[in-house]
Amino acid sequence: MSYKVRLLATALASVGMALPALADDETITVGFATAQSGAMQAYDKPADEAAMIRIEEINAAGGLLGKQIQVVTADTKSDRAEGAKAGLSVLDQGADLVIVSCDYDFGAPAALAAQDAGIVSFFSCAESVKAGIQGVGPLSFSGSVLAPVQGAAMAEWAFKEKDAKTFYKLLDTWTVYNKGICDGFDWMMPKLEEQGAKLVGEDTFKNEDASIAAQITRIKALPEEPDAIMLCTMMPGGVSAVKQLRAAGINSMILNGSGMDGSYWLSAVPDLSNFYIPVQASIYGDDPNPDVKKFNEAYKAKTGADPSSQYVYPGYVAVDVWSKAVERAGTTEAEAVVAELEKMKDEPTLFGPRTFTSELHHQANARYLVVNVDKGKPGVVGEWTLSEPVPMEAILK
Amino acid sequence: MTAASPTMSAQAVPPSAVAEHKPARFALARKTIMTPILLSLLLVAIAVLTYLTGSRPFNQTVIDVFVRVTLVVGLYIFIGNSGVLSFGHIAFTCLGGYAAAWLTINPIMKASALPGLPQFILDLRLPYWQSAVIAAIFAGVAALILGKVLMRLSGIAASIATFAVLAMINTIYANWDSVTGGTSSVVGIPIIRTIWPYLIGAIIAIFLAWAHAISRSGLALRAARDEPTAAAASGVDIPRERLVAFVVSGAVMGLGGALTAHSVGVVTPDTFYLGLTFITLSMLVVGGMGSLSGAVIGVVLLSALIQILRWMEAGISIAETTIALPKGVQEIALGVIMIVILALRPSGLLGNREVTLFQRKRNR
Amino acid sequence: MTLLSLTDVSVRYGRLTAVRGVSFSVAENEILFVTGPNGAGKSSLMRAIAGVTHCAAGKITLDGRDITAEKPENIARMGFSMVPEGREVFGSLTVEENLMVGTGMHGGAKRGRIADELASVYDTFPILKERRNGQAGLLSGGQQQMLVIGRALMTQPRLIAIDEPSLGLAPNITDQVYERLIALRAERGLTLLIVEQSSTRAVMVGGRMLLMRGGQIVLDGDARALGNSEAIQAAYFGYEDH
Amino acid sequence: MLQILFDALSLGSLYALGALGIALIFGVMRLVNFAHGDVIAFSVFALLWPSTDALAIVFAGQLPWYLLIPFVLIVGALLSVLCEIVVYRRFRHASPATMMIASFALGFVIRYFLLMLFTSRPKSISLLPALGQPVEIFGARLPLLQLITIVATICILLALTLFLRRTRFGLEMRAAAENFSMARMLGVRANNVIMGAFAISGALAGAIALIFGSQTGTLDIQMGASVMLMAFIATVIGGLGSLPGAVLAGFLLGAASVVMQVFLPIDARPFRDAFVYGAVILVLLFSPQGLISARGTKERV
Repeated sequence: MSYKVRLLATALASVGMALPALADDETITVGFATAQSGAMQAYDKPADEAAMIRIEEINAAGGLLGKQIQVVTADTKSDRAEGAKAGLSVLDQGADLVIVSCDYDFGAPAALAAQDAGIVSFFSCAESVKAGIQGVGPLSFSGSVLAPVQGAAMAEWAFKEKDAKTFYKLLDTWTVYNKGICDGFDWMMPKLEEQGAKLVGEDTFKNEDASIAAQITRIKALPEEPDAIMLCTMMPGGVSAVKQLRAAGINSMILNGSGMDGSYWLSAVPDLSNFYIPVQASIYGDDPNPDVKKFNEAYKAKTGADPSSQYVYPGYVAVDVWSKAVERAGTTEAEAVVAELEKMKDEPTLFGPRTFTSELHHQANARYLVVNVDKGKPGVVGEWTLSEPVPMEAILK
Repeated sequence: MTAASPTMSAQAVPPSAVAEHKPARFALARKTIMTPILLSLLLVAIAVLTYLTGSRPFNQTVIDVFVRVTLVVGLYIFIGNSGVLSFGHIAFTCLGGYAAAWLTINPIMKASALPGLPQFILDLRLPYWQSAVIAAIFAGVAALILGKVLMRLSGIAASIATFAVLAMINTIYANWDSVTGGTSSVVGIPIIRTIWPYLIGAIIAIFLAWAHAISRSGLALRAARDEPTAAAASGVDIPRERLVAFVVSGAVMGLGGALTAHSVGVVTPDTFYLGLTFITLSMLVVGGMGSLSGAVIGVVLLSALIQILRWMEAGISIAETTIALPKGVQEIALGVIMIVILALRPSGLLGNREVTLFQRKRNR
Repeated sequence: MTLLSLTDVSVRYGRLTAVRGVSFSVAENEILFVTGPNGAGKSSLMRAIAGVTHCAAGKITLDGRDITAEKPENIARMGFSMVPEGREVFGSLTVEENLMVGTGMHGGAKRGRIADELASVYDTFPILKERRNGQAGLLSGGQQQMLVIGRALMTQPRLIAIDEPSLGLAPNITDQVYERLIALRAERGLTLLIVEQSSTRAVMVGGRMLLMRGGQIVLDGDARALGNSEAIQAAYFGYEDH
Repeated sequence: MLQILFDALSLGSLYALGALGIALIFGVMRLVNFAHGDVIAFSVFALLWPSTDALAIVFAGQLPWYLLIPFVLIVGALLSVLCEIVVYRRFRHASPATMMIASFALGFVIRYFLLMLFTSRPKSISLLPALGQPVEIFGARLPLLQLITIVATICILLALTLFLRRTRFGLEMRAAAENFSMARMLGVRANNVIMGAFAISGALAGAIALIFGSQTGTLDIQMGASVMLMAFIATVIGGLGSLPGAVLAGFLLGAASVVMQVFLPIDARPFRDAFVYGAVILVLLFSPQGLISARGTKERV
C-alpha cells in the first residue's frame, strides 16, 4: 500500500516540475524565482532578460569554470507565499545562484529559502538595505544601488550644480524604497544647510491617493516657490503627483529617485521640464559609455523593445559580479563565492563600479548619471558621485 | 428573499434546546464529534501524502493550505455562527503575525529593525509554538476590546465597521515604523518548513470551532442567526454571544497569523489586507458559510483547483507535447469557476450541512 | 368565463408548507372572498398568484394562459393587480408618484386616460389629493391603505386582488372603498379577489366565498348562503375533524 | 481656505460619484458590487490598444473630447450591463453574501483580464491635456481640472436627479430601489430597471475613470480600488440604498480626508486614513442606519 501511495504522490508532485533537473557536475544552474505573472511581472521581466543576456554571453565565451550555465525558473506570481515556493522549487532543481524578485518585499521569501539552503541569492534590482545581510542574511546580495544614495546624490547635485537653495520634501509613504530616498535626502540636507541651503517644508502622501491637492495647497502657501522639490515616490502615484504639481502651476525643479526613470509615462505630463532622475546608465541612447549602447541594442534584439527603464541594468550586474566571484573562487560554494564578492572594491561593471563588504552587500555610493526631462525629452545632463558614501546609520534608519 | 429556512445542519438545534441542561449537550457532543474527526483525518491524509512525495515546493503548498484552513475556520466561527459578514478578521491575523515576529526574531536583529518595541519584548526569544499561543491570545484580547464596541452593530453596518478596523490596523502597522517596520517586510522570523505544526494548528482550529459550536453560547448564537426574534424572546443576549464568537475567532485568526509568519518567514502589512480577506471569505462562501465542513472543504477544494491551474500554467507534458495555459489564465479561470459554483449552489458547496459518517435520522 | 384558475397549488417555505394543494377558479366579473384565520395561507396564496412567491406544485392560469412560473411584472401586465398585505407604499416617493408607478405598463399613448384615472382615484380618496405632493412614508396607516388600493386601481386591472382592504381603515372609509370597487365592477367588468380575515364583510357585500384553514380550502360557496351558518363557525374555529 | 474647500470638493466628487454607482445597484438588487472598481479601470483602459509594452499604445484616446467622453462612458455602461446579463442575473435570489463574493470574483476576472492584456505596469496617457492648465479664480490658482471635476459632478448629480424625478424610468427605478417586489407587482419590468441601474452605474464608473485618468495621467489596473473602497463606505454611512445619502457621505469623506491632511501634524499625517476610518466607525455606532436612512429598505445582510 505504502508503495502505491508513494508512487501516486510522486506522480502528483512531479507534474509540477518543469524539468526535474538534478545538479550534475557538467553544468552550473542559475534559478530565477521571479514574477512571470501578476503585479511584479512588469518589473521583474526586464531585469531577468538582462541577466539572461549576461548568462548567454558567458556561455558563448565558454561558460563559467568551463561549464555551461543552465537556467531554471519558477513563477512567484507576484505573491509572497508563492515566492517562498518558487524559491524552494528552483533550489530543488539544483540552483547554485537564485535570482529573486526586483522588489525586496516580494523577493525576500525566495531569498530566505536560498539563505536557509546555503545558496547565494541576488535581488535583481532591490534598493533596500534589507536585501542583503541586514535583512535576508549573509548570503544575500543586490545588483542595484541603495535608495538613500539616490536621494542624497540628487540633493547634493542640485545644490552644487544647479544652485538650488530652498528644498521641499514630499514623501509617499507607500514603500520602503520611497522612504529610503528621503532618508538619504535627510542625511544630506544638514550638510547642505551648513553651506547655505534650507529645507522650507515637508509633507507626506499616499501613492494611491486620488488627489494630492491638499499637499499642493501647502506648497503654494509658502511665501515663495521652493527651488527644488525632493519627490520620494514611485509608479504609479508618482506620475499623478508630478502631473498635479505641474497642473497647479508649481515649476520648481523636481528631484526624484531612479524609480521615475523611463520615457513610457511622459505622455501623461506633456511638456514636462525641470525634472531630474539619477540613473546607473542611460536608456535614451546618449550614455557616455558606448558599451551601454551595445547592450541596449542586444536587449532590443532579444526582447524586441528598448529597455523601459534603468532597472534593466542591475539584473545584468548581478550575474556579472557573481560570475566573476565564482571564477575567482573556482567554485560555486556559497562561502567561497561570498568571500570573493566581499573583496570587490569599485569592481568595474558595465553600469558603474560595485563594492561589497562584510557589512554591506549593497552600494552605499555610486556613480550616477543625471537625466533631465526637458519639454518632454529626457536626456543625460550630468554625472554625479556622492562626496562621501552614505553612512550605515543613515542607511539603517 | 425567503423566510429564514430551517437549518439542515446536524448541529442545528432549535432555540428551545439552548435552555437544555448539560447531559443533553454531552449527547450533542457525542452526536457531532464525527465532523471534526473526519475533517481532521482528511487533513492528516493530505499531510501524510505530501510527506511521502518529499517535494519541497509541494510541501510548502500544503503548508499554505493548512494555514488557510486555520484562517477560514477562524472566519467560520464568527461569520458562520452569527450570520454577520466580517471584512475585518484579517486584522487579527495581522496582529497575530506581527506578535509572532516580535516574539521570535533574534534580539540583535530586533534591536536594529524594530527599536520601538518595549525592552522586555526586545530581549525575548521564544520557540515558535509558544509565540503562536501568545499571538493567538493577543489577537483574542484585541478582538475582545474591539468586539465590545463593534458587536452592538449588526448587518452591513457591522461588516463595514469591521472593515474599518482592518483598514485602521493596516494603516497603523504600515506606518508605525519603529514597532512594525512600516511597509517593509519584517524578516528574521524562524521559518518552519515541516508540515506537522501547521497540521496541528489547523486541527486545533477545527476542534475549537466545533467546541464553540456545541457550547451554550454557540448554540444560542446560531439560534439567533436563524430566528432572531424567537432567540431574543427566549433571553439570548445577542451582542454578548456574538462577542464570544468574535473573541474565539479572533484568537484562531491570530494563530493563523502566527502560522503565516512562520511559513514564509516575513510579515508585511499588505499581506494581511484585502487580498487575503477576499480569498479567505471566498473560500468560506464557496464551501458553505454556515458549515464547519464547508469551511475546511472549501479551502481544500479551491486550493486544489488553484494548484491544478498553476500546474497547467507551468505546462503539462503529455506524450511529447507540452500544453501550457497562458500566464495569468489561472486567476481568470479561478474567478470564473467560483462564479459558476456560486450560481449553481448559492449557499456554497455544503450549504449548512456537515460531514458525518451516517446520514442520521432527524428527531421529530 | 373563467379568468383565473388554480389547480393543486402548493407553496412552501423551506420545510414549512403554507398552502397545500389548493384548487379554485374565478370567473370574469365575479367577487370572490378568501377568508380564514391567521396563518391559513391566504397571503401566501395571493403572493403565489402574483408571481412573487414560487409555487412548489400546481398550476395557475390567467385568462387561459399558464402563469405559474411567470414573472410578477408580466402577470401585472396581463391585468392582475395585487395589493399585498402590509401597505407596501414607496415611502420616499410622493403620493402622486406612488400612484403613477404602475401606469407605465400602458405606454405613453393613454396619457388622457391616466389623468382620468388619477382624478377618479382622488375622487374616491380626497385625502390623497390633498397630500399628493407629500412623502408617502409620512401618511397615516389608513391613508397608506387608501394609497395602495388607489395605486392598484391606477393600473386599470381586469382583476384586482386585495389582501385585507379593511385593515387599518375607519369603517366609513372601508365602506367607501368597497362602494368604489363594486362600482368599478359594474362599470368595467372588474373582477374582485378579496382576502379578509373575517367573513362579515363578505356576508355584507355578497358574492362567492372560500374559507381557508391550514393551507387548504375547507369551504366554498355563496357568501350569504354560508352566512353565519354553523358550518362556517365550525370551519373557522376548526371544531370538525379532517 | 478657499483652496482647501476646492480640494475637499474635488476629492469628495470622486467619492460621491463612486458611492452613487454602488448605491444605485444596491438599491435595486441588494448587491454590494465589488466589481465596480474594476469597471472603472476597464472603461478607461479601453482607450488603449492591448499591449504588454511599457509604452502605452493609444487607440481611442486620440479621439476629440466630444467623442472620447461618450466613448468611455459607453464602455463603462456596456461592461456593467454585460456583467449583469452574464453573471448577476443568475444571482437574483441568492443571499447578499453570495452575491458579494460573486461580484468580487467577477472583479477579479476583469482585473486579471486587464493584467493579461496590459501587464501591471501603469500606462501613461495624456487624457484631455487641456485640463492640466492652472486657472485663476477668486485669487486662488486652481488646476482647471479640479474646477471641471466639481462642475462636472454637480452637473451629473443634477442630471441624474432630473432623470430620477422627471422621467418614467426614473420613477420606476426609485420605486424598485425601495421595494423591488412591489414595483414588479405594479408591472415594472425588473430586468429593465436593473439593467438601467447597471448602465447608469457603469457610466458613472466611466466618469470617475475619466476624471481620475486625466488627474493622474496614469492608468493602473488597481486604479479603481481605492475609490471603490471609499465609495463603498460612503454608501453605507450615507444610508444604504439612499442616493442622496451616498452623495452626501461621499463629499463628507472627501472633506474629512482633506481636512485631516491639512490639520494633522506631520508625524500623524501618514496615519490619516486610520483617523478617517475611526470616524467611520463612530458614525456607524451612533447611527447604524446611516446618515440618511432609506425608508422601507429592508436590510438583508
